[in-house]
Amino acid sequence: MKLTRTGVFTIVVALAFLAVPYAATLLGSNYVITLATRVAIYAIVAVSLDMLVGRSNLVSFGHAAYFGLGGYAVAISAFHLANDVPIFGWAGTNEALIAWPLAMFVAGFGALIIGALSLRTAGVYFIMITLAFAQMLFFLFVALKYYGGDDGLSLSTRNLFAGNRITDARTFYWICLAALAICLLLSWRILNSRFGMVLRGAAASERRMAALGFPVYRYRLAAFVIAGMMAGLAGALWANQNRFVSPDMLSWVRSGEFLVMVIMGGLSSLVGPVVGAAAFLLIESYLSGWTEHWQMVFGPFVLLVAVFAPRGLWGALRGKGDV
Amino acid sequence: MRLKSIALAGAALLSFTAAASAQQPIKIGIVTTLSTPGGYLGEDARDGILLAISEEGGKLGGVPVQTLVEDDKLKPGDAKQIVDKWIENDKVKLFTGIIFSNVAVAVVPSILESGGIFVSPNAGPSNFSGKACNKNYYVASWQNDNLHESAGALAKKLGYKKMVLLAPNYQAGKDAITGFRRMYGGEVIEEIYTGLDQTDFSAEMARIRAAKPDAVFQFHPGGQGIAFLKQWQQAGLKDQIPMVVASPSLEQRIAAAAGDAAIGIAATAHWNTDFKNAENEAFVKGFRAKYNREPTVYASQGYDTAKLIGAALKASGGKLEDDAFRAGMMKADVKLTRGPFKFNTNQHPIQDWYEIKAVKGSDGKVVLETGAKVLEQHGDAYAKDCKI
Amino acid sequence: MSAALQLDGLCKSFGSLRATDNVSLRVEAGECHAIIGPNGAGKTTLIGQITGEIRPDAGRIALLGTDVTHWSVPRRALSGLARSFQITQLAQGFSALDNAAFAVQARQGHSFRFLADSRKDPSLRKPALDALTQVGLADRADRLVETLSHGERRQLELAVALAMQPRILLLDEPMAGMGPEEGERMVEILRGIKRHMTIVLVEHDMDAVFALADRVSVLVAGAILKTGSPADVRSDERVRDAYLGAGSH
Amino acid sequence: MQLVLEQLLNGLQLSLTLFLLAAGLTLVFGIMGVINLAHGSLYMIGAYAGAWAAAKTGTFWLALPAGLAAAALVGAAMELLVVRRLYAREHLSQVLATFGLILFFNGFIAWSAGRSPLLMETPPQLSGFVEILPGLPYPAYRLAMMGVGVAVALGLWYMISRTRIGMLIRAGSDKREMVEALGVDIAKLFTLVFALGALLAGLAGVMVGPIRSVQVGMGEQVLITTFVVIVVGGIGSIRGAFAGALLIGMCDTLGRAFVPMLLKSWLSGPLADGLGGALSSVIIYLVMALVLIVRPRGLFPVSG
Repeated sequence: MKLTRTGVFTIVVALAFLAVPYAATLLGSNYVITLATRVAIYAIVAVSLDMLVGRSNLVSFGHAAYFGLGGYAVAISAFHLANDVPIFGWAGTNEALIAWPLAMFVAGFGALIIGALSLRTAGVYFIMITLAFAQMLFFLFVALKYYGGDDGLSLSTRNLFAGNRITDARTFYWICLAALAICLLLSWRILNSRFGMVLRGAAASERRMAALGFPVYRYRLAAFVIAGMMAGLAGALWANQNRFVSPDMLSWVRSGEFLVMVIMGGLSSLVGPVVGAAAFLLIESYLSGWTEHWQMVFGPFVLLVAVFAPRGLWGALRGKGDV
Repeated sequence: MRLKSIALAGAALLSFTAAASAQQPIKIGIVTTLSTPGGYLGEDARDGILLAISEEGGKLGGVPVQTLVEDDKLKPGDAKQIVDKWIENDKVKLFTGIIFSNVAVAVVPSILESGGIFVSPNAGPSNFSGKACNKNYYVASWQNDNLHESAGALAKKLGYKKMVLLAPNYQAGKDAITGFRRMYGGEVIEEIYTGLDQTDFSAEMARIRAAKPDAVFQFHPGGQGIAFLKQWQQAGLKDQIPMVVASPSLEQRIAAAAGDAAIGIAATAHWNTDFKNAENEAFVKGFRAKYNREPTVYASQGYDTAKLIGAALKASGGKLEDDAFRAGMMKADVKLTRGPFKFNTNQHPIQDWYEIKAVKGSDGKVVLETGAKVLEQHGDAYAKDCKI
Repeated sequence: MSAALQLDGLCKSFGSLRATDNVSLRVEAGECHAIIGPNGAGKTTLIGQITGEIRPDAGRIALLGTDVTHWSVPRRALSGLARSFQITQLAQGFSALDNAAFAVQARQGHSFRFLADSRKDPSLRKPALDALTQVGLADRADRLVETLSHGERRQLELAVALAMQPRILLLDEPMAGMGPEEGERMVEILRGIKRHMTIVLVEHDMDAVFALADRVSVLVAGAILKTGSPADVRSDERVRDAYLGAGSH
Repeated sequence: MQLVLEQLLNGLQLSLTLFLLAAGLTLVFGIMGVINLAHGSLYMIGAYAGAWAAAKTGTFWLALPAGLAAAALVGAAMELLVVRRLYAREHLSQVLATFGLILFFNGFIAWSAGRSPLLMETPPQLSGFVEILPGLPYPAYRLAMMGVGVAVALGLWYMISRTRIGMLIRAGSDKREMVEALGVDIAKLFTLVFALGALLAGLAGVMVGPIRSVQVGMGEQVLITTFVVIVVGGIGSIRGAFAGALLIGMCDTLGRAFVPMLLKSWLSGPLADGLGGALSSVIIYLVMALVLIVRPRGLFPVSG
């Protein structure tokens, strides 16, 4: 099999992720791991968002909502556990294998409701309405005094993973990386499946797909829910990494940042969103460390990407025609 | 690639090379809010800290210090990321700068778990003032409730019997109302909760007018507070219904931006520009000279925070791990801009609270004038739950 | 036996414009029924109502004896109505074979299958390839749509509709934009298909219409002016005046 | 009864302010098909320029033209340098690019004007009250704002329905060729319209200066509400923007005014206050959802 440029770069990205813990040992600082964990978590969101924005031509400007719902699901179950009122009457909510799927379910359910309403609209209406719904959830969490309101909610400890503690930075990194790998694999399989073909076909020509007999709305809604669930998983991981959630997770600025990540990396590609998430976090954190007026540099940078590199960094790296 | 900015005071560099004892400077991580509408609070706190350091020639308490400053963007997650970076990469042990409670709540546990020390120049959430207090966590500003307790005490002192209370519909707003009620004791006709980003208060003001209270207490920090004062004046309520606020709703920058609308409003604070003590006069003069603007209460808190850290460093001889640092901190053997100050058992302040009034100054601009003492050596309600 | 397609008193207005004015039409099973009319006669609006993209203001549409007036586009498609588009609506970025495979996939029932690689599924690829063969595009199967010539895309339009294995084929100006040679080729292909399928042919090209149609309906100003055999229509005075006389062809 | 009337006026006043913002945004979208997230930044620029001029000259009446000019100029520059490259692009690129602009403008203002909120006083001529009904005084400034809002609405209506520019605008973004065939320099027209939208945002910015806080980030506080307004009204329709602004402004004000009161009639005090606050902060989103369920393209859908 001939190795394409995409293939080469994919392997480079994968190796970079695998090398992180060794780099940390060399540098004698765990920060590299913390940062790479964050990249992996954001990459999951970016991958899920690309499924909507890149593959399905559904520009969701409220993806942070599902990220936040996932985070809150974990934090709220932990909160109830800590206060001796487990939500569903049983105490296993501190177990990741229960809490994380729960987070995905909650986020997916939110996506189902918001998607069911939003997908009735299209184009710019869709952008605005997803934004507005996310904003509505944001305000709800701000007003939710019982769960900390805008002060957010702290987790006293990370979830247990199959009964094991995952407080160690490396362990947690491997878990997040595995989650990212699974999400990538899943999204790759989904996009080439019958279901994915309908989604992508509808993005190319919605009229055609309807005329062939596909109720496009249902397929899009399903994609919306799947993407929401992935974002929810990322939110659960984020809550675990930071041991903290706040309404800020759902803010519209964060939704905007997720879009920036996806586009910066490159739409409709498997690895692009991952590259985008990494680039975004590194650039933003470098800039804001470099100058307090980081926005004056970062803003134009985002602008330039939008105007001059619509295919993103990955699009510039990879060969033409590769997928 | 070093992802950081080092605001290294030039003087520190000098003393670093010149001093006979080549002591490593103590790194102070200042994570604070510099962007978003809340950016001016962090700016002032940071500048207050940096002023104290530069006055001492790059040292605090005779110990060379090096500061790292970064904008938390008012995002708790980002703040945590910055702190993680400093802990891991730069081995920072001493942190300050956080303005907002929600950022503090997210970040402080990481700092404490890494064995670090945090001295808050502003945020004093109840989360860490009671049962969850910590020996490495100090608050140099106030316990959040103090702000509103003092306002409540002032309202009581002024003899208001029936009041309407307003605050934004989030945690700090609800805490404000709870705090106010604790010391006020009179009748509350109505509690009105406003929105997070609300900029127009005409509906609320009509409700207040209809409720006919003796006075109103409102808590809207920053821009919302400015908008509220302007609209209050415009609705003609300023001359009909007295208003009592806490310091964050009427500090120097708000007064300047609200102009005439602020005049006559009664506030409480633990510091003001016109405090008559040598430290404060020097601070106000130094701040104006260095930054060419009026200091706010946030700047004074930043300055005092630095002074307290200086006292502790002096006592411990520049060692952070030592119990001597904590002893020095708790002793607080330093004169602060706000006057008498000591740490409570939960390492939050015990201090005086004053009535502050906005009046028209000789140059036509609004100035804040200190009035009578409202609370003397006031601590907080949570200290009894704290066992250190 | 019920008609393949029956329209009863369809009306549709856009503001003050009556785009469809009380149209009734019966397309028998097995026939090739052409609908002709000058520009602006309301052909596009009529097609929209038949496929379900446009809701009629009044009237009734029956497909194979079932009232489908309130059915959605996909539901009508699944019940056996296939269409081609006047301006090709192919999925860009996909190969010719992929495009045909979409149709096969739709016919095979719901597509909520998430993991198996659909491009390696012979139950999709084989019928799709058959459809391409039927219109003579088998050797273009793996070419991306955007690299096909205009004529080839028109053929692919048809292949996609055929891959649905419809009961009724609604062709919206299949000859549009074709040169004489390509046009003749298309007529040949359609002549082959017409033997075993009901076709509704909306077309501008009169040669093609008279070569293929069993019956012709003339639509003028939103209303059916005449329905009859090609010879009848050709000799009708009113049709001549309204349409042929004005002479687009 | 008097309270209800006063609240209705408050709602109307908020509606008209929202309309100023929404009109510019919807105009730009309707004609050029561009979503401009940085519309709120233009509002901020108008307010800052106004506050700056007021501080320099000491009068609001010079602040007004300064704010308008600054917003219009920055708007024109934005169109020429950035937005022009985005017409043919997907909404996604537009969202991204204008998101970058927001960051830039916020950073720029903080850097150049400082982070302090600025002072802007009510003009003395308008600082009094007008007794609209016996016993119901209303701030003159707010009445003036309402007057400006109505005047702008009428002006836009006249421009769009009666003038040549209006005709071109009505032709809409999808009929570029037709407009060009009429010998119109479409590039200039677009710059003009964008500047007009910016001007309206700037007008809103200067006018709220005396009653809101002039500070960094003030644009984003109103941006999302403005989006809700134009989505409810039908994106691209000035009429829709007006209707949407009325609906949203009224619902928001009346919600804040009466929902807590209504809740109080069957809930205990503090609970009603808290719940009422939460409910009134999401009420406009609920209204939007309801409208879109019934009419997915807004109250006044624009074809094409």
